[in-house]
Amino acid sequence: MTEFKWVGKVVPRVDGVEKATGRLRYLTDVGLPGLLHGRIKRSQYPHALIKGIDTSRAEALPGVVKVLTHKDVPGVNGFGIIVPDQPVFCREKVRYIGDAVAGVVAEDPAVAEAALDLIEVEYEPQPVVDDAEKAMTSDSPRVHEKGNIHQEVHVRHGDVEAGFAQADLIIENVYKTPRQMHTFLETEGGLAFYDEEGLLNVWVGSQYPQRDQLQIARVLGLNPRKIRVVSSPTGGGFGGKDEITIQTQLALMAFVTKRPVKLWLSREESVISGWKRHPMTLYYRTGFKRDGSLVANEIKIIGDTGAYASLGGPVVSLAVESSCGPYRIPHVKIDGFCVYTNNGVAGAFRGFGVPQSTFAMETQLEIAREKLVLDPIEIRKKNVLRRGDIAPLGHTMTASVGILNTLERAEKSDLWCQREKLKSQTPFPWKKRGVGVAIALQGTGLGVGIPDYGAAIVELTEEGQFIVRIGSPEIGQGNMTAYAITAAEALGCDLALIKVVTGDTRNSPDSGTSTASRSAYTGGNAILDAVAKLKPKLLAVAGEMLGVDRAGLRLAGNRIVSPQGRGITLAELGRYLREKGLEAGARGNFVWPTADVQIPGAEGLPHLVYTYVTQMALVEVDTLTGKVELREAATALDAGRVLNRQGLEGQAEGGMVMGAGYALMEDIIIEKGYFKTMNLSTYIIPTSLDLPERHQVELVEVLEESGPYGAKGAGEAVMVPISPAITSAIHDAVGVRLKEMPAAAERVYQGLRGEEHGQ
Amino acid sequence: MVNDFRLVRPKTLPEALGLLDEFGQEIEPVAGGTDLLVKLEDGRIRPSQVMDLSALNELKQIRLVGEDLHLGALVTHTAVLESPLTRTEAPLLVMGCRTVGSTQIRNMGTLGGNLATASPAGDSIPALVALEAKVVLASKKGERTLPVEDFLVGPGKTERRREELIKEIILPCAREGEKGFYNKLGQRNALAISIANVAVWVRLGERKNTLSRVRIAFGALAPTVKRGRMVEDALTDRELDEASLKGITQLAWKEVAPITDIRASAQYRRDMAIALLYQSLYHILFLS
Amino acid sequence: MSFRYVGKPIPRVDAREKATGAARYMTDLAFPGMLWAKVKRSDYPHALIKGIDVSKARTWPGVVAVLTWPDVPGYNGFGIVVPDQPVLCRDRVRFLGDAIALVAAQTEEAATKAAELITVEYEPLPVLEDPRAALKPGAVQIHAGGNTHQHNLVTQGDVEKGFGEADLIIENYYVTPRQMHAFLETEGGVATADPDGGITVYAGSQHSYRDQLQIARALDLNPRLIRVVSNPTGGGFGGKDEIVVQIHLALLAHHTRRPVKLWLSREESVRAGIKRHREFLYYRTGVKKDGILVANEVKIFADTGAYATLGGPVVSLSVGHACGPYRIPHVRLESFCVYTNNGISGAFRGFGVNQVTFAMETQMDILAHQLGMDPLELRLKNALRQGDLNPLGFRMDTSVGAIPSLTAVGGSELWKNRWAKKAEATLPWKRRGVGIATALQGNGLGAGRPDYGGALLRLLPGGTYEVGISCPEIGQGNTTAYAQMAAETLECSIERIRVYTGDTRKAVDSGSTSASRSVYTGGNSILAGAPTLKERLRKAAAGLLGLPEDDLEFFPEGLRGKSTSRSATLEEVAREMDRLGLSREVKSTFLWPAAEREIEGAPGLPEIIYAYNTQIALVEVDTLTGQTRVLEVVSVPETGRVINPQGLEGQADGGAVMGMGYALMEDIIMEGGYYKNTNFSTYILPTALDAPGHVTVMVEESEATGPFGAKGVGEVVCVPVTPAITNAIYDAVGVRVTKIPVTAEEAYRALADNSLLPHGGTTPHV
Amino acid sequence: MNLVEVEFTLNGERQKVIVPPRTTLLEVIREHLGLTGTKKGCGKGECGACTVLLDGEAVLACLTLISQAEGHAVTTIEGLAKGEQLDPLQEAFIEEGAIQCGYCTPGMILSAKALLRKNPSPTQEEIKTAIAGNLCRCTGYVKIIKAVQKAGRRSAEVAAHD
Repeated sequence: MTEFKWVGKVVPRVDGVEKATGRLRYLTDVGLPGLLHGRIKRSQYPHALIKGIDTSRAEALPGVVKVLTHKDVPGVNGFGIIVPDQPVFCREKVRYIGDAVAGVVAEDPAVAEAALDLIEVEYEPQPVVDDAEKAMTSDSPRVHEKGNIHQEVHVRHGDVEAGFAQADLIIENVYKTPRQMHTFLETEGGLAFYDEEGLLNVWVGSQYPQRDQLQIARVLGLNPRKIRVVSSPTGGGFGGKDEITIQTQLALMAFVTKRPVKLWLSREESVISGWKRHPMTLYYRTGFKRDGSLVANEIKIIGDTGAYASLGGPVVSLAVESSCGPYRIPHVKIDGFCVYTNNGVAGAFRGFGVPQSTFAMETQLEIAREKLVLDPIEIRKKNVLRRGDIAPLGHTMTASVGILNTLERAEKSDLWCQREKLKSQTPFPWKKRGVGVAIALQGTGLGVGIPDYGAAIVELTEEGQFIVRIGSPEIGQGNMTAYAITAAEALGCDLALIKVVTGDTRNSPDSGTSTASRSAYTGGNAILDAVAKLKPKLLAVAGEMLGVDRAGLRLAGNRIVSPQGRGITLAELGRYLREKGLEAGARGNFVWPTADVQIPGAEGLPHLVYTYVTQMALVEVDTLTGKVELREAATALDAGRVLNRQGLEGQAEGGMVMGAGYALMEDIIIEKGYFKTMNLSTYIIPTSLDLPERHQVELVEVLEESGPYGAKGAGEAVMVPISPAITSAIHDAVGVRLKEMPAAAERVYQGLRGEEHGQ
Repeated sequence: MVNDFRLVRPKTLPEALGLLDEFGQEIEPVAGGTDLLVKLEDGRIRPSQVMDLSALNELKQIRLVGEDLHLGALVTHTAVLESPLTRTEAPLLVMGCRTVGSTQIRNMGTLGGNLATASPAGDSIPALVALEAKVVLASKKGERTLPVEDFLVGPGKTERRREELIKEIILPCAREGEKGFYNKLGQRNALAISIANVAVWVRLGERKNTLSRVRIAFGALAPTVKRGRMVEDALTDRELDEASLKGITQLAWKEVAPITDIRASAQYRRDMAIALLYQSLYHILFLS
Repeated sequence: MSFRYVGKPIPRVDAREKATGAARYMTDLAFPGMLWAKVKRSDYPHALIKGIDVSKARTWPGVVAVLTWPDVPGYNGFGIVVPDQPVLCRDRVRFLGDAIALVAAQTEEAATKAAELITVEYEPLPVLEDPRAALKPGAVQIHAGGNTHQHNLVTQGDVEKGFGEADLIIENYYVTPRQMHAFLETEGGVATADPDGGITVYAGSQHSYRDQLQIARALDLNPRLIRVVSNPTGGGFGGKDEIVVQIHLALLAHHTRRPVKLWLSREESVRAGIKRHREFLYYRTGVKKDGILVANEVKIFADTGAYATLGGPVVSLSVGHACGPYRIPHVRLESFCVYTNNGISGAFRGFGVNQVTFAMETQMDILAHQLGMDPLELRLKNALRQGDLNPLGFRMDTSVGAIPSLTAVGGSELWKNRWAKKAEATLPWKRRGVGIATALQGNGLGAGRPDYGGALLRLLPGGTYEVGISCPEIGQGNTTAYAQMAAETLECSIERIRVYTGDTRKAVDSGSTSASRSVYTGGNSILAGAPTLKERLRKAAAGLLGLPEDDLEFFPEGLRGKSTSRSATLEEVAREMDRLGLSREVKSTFLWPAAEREIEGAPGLPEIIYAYNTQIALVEVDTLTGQTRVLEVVSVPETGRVINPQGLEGQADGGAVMGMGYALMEDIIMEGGYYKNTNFSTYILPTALDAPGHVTVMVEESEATGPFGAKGVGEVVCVPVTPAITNAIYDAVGVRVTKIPVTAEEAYRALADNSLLPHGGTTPHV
Repeated sequence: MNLVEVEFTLNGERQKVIVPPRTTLLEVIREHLGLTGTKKGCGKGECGACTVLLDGEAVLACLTLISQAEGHAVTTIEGLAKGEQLDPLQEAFIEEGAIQCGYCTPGMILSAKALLRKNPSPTQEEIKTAIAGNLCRCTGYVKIIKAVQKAGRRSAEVAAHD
């Protein structure tokens, strides 16, 4: 086994000092001389026709440079990763309260703000579509002309009615999940300007600069090469900066005024205009045999995607894919609908549709278990998929399946083994404790067996530093550090000599999006490829300079040395290369596994490789108030080979807390299209005091041959089953069965009262 | 209805450049006319002067200059199809030009005109971009040369200044081991504006089923014809079989930003970037 | 019986002048001092007119006349069935093509500019674009009589009882597009003011005499003062059956007393012209295990657009043909022909039959698959035979060609070799399939409508015959068929026949060129008139040659004795007739056979004579793009005796491609009453590179009432090919098409499983 | 008003016209010179009805500015027959029934003429490609393709005899 110098070591983040000292300039911190300030005039109604926009008074306000409307959009007045259906500036209609109607650019932020009020928009309010299910009926008002159903997914496998005929127990329920918000701390913002080369620069924190560049290009009707996007560093993303946020409006402001412009959303504006997790309504009818084995599942999922598509279609597809959990079910009928409403907008969010359906499926199973008087682990073991099984969607599980292993591991956790004791340790008679378990699978990779791709450029400067250029932005996940470590290790140089440039379309190659757990690995391999090309080249030139054979040369610290001890510094080498006009860098790329791509015509179904996870929760319910506290949690994760234990544990810990927040408190409430939760005082996320005392993380390594070194992705699955584990634990504690999240105190309290009434 | 304009018809390039130098702001040059006449007819442009380039015979030549092919701006698509030089030296361009409009349109339309029109769907442009062709712009003050890819600014917008004229297009001649494929999807088999198209130009690797150099250009999938550098990289120096080809070509969707119009939706177009690229590479690797 | 001309591939009589460019279409005409006209059309799909200001237009240099509604002297409306379409709108516009004002000027430029200077003040009204929405209570009323232009309901047997007997019931919903005729010559022509106060209107159309009447009504002028010349026409297909430009032309000539030319641009033709009805069809069909059809329930919503024109009859035919050429004992057929603010729909080749055939033949294909039966066998099993009661409850007394046509298709090369052909797909992502469909098409105008014809037969002193039948030549070749039948009947050389069509001054009113009726009508009119004329010739020749009449026979150049060598040329006979005071002219009339009474609930139904056609198609589908190519089509029309095989083949070739366009690419898309495609760059027609290889196999079942046994062919040839293609797509890739046109994109979506993208065809996330 | 003077040959005869520069070749042929054999179907180069030959190549007269004809030879359908002697293409179109409404016929024949000039014995695919810019709504193209093949054969035979 090779001894690593940097890999696997505790290495401080390369951006750690800058971030800790506050010296790091986020893109919303950057200023420029002559900077103008942009503001967005948003809709006053959740759904209305625009009858007229009068900007004349705003334009007349001293200090206002330009008022922009749809008329100023030179290209396509729309954006959206899948379908560009969201207007940059609305023309004839507004579809949600965050819709942009006009933009103001002014010399001063206060002037810009004042000008907003002077823009007069005449509306003809339309009936508000605030219920996704009602929106699907033919006589519902339409959010979009093509109809309110953005996408439908229909899966049929086996014969569901025959399946139910065989069932001894049929459970039927309706589930509802909340509208979770990413709640990144840096709201959407940045600046745009023309540089001396004539490129339009757009500096806005996001997750994929090259795609932003393309979307901006489409809006401006401009060759993408005439646009530079810088999107790193970013103060948090989690999927909420995957889609365009303000980039197109900001770019347009600079495009029209030809001056630098800054646009930065307030928290309230971020709440009303930004992306959320899809609230879903899930209808489940599930059939079991007396022994607990699953025979049939009929599911209808309705996802409220809000006013525009963004990634709503794929999110609902993934909800459908995971709607039967990691179980064998021979007969299924699943229908998914992604529906437009006037309720904000929903899009990508860690978990990507899986948390919603997992909550429903796991609760179904718990209810059956209770009726059939079975052990929660046993009923799951009985039903879980094994390698080679036919999955509910009809495809064969050809890759490794580790769900059983995670169950077995979780079963041995302290939390489970000592559950009766833990449950009995309640401090007050009105507090009751319970334990719950839930499991999940989540497709890994970039979805659907798509080959992931990364590119990197490594080059030696005249100062003797190595610059590593790689597109995937730093959004806090630490990929810059990972890149630096990888490069230093491969080059065999000091870590301090590595400078990483990410998230810049001009200075870093396209390496895909920064979404949990892909960027470090994919990018890292691209760096290795680049170094493998660069290093021999450097050594050869160094040999030439030293007049020795290159064979014995090696890189040490900041020098290249021969076995005889002669050497040159990297700076000397860099200057030499420059003088001779030689290539001082190399481009590497990495495509990961293409072997798992399905053959068209064969069971063309989603992911082949899945990550599996079992999570357990110990909760304490205050029976007088309904308040729930998560006391302990356990996670058993099969993410294939563990490449970085600490990193994986970090993911599991963070994910578990996010899932707990989802189960217990987080929900953006919208009534008749208006937001009721507008900021962080009303939208509640877990604080350090809301964390469990203990979270045991067990990593189960079921090697996946097709994965790099047998690894699979883990970033998303770790937040998924904890939510139903918590709600099941609540049931275990107080007998309240929640079919709607979050389990806020009041909802549990009502459940407690309902139970009493019921008795 | 066409508005009234003054017409100039220079006989030589210097004469044309002199006129542009003096009246460039008002002059609309017309080459084949297949696009300009429609715009005039629709009233979308109302120039005060039109410069008929049809007498500039010096811009109608195809020349082999060293290792490069020089195509005059007024070379018609038909001339590209019929020239013995282009058939051997620029087969990819021949494939692209073959799918332009109809025989009549190919007889009239010129390479320079197609570039100046700068339609994202122009059928000759992806080939030029994939071949890394350059465009030579001439003005009274001199000439400048730009990569075609950078020449295109947006739909109907280019780097050509009003006093400049596209003089010629330069592209490197095909070398041993290089192959290409142009794949167009239209609403029908002729007289069709591309829903999507892709031009692929590769150099075969030494090992079987490998490519040592790949150039891909997508048409009708972004504001301008767009190179697919990510997929190019992913395809280079890697053993390719049907399965890996299916996998890698899926990266294509990330390279494009199409729009929805009466011909197709943005989503379909994006999927077609993948399908057309896959078919093209399949033809190159496994069928020829 | 052997014929000299009938049944022979005689080259078209008008081919030479068309091939040399000498033929003058009405839009080619020019007269000294001619003015150019433009129409100011509506800016809104539905609005009240609050004011029209033409003052600026009137004073524009070169403008001679600007006309608005007060300038219409007679009835300000037109329409074949109900004159509900204003010549010039007064207080309301109902679609974007509505005419508000007319301009005539010395140049086209001036007319165009002046039309732009007319300002109209509107008050927009809600726009109805879906017929089902237009039927809802509370919907804005487009016409005073409500939005339902016509409602049909036909029941036969007991449909619920029928479904009770069924072993398999399938239920489906179909949508068909707003196809455009896309004749190459847009609507246009010239009108001149005649010195006698009359007007001559030269404008390509399909019924000169009816144009004459409609013009007369609007101008309040004696029809005899109006001459209409309406052919040659650069394509009609039903789209020139109704008035489009004729009244405007006449009105301008009437007011200016100068020649006036009005010729719609392609964009204006798209906007103002007639289209095929977009229909929404609900089908529920029941069948026994053995494949015998027992019940069919059909509900049709047809979008007839802003005005009636022939919408009612079209939708009646949809009902009449909704069950295809099959025996079905229990049916319930209902239709709604509904006004909307979309472009006007009216007559179009197939006349409502295309839509229901697509639906019914898809139902049949689904049934065949679900029953595990051969699709041809299922059709043969249910096909009507002569003497059967048809689903509407009347007896099929005339010839019924469904089974001969189906049988012949079964023997075709393509059908016999279909498995081999399907295996010949060239690339791994291409799949091939073969589909079949059959149809019947009523001939003539149907019950309760005067359907008549007539011919003017005249022997000229020079020894040639003039044959005047008004049904205009719109390209389908009736002129040639008339010449053949006249030469055959008059027993002369075809060179001695001169046919005149489409001119009210030179031909007898024979009705419209539509409903597959022109050859049948004209032929029977010739047959009706010829004996009288021949009788007179015989009489004259007998005197001339001194032979008894029954010893005379006709030969190509005249008459001669059967047993002697004496003969008289037609010139000589003509002279002798003049001498004897025998008229050389006969005007015949012919009345169509018609059902004695209408089917209850369906005005105009039934027709009693039907043409049949079975078509099969071989397609190749690209599973990665969804694109379909039609490689081969075989048509087996049964249209009675074939008068001219070359003409019939030509009709079938063209019909197959038109039906293919309907299946795969053609649709006028409207949103909120506005056109999304405005010309040929966005309305996609098949080119030569899209057209399939096509073979026509003729099945001749002589029709006793037809001239020489002929029936009409023009429409049925374009009908079943559409479902044959969509059924072939199913055969190839398993995608069931229920909405046409099935563009590459739509097929691709349905094909998602086969696409490169594993995830249900949607592009992946992230 | 601006005017341009343009000289060209039309069907072998020298023509000089003085017209506004925006005038198209189609307008000159039909309106100014009165040759109406060349048809107008769309005015935007989408249907091919206005196809004429410019120095033997098929072009769209509706998209050709008259100045672009300067010094060139224009052939319209009227210029194909030599007196009563029809062009082999015209004969074949008549014999094969390739004409129905006839409105596309002049353009179609001229496109075919340009093809046969370069390629006297074209394949079916080559014929389809050559006439793909000429829309026809009546014939389904079948008999047109046959007619072009026939004319090609006949021209070749004539050439062989010469």
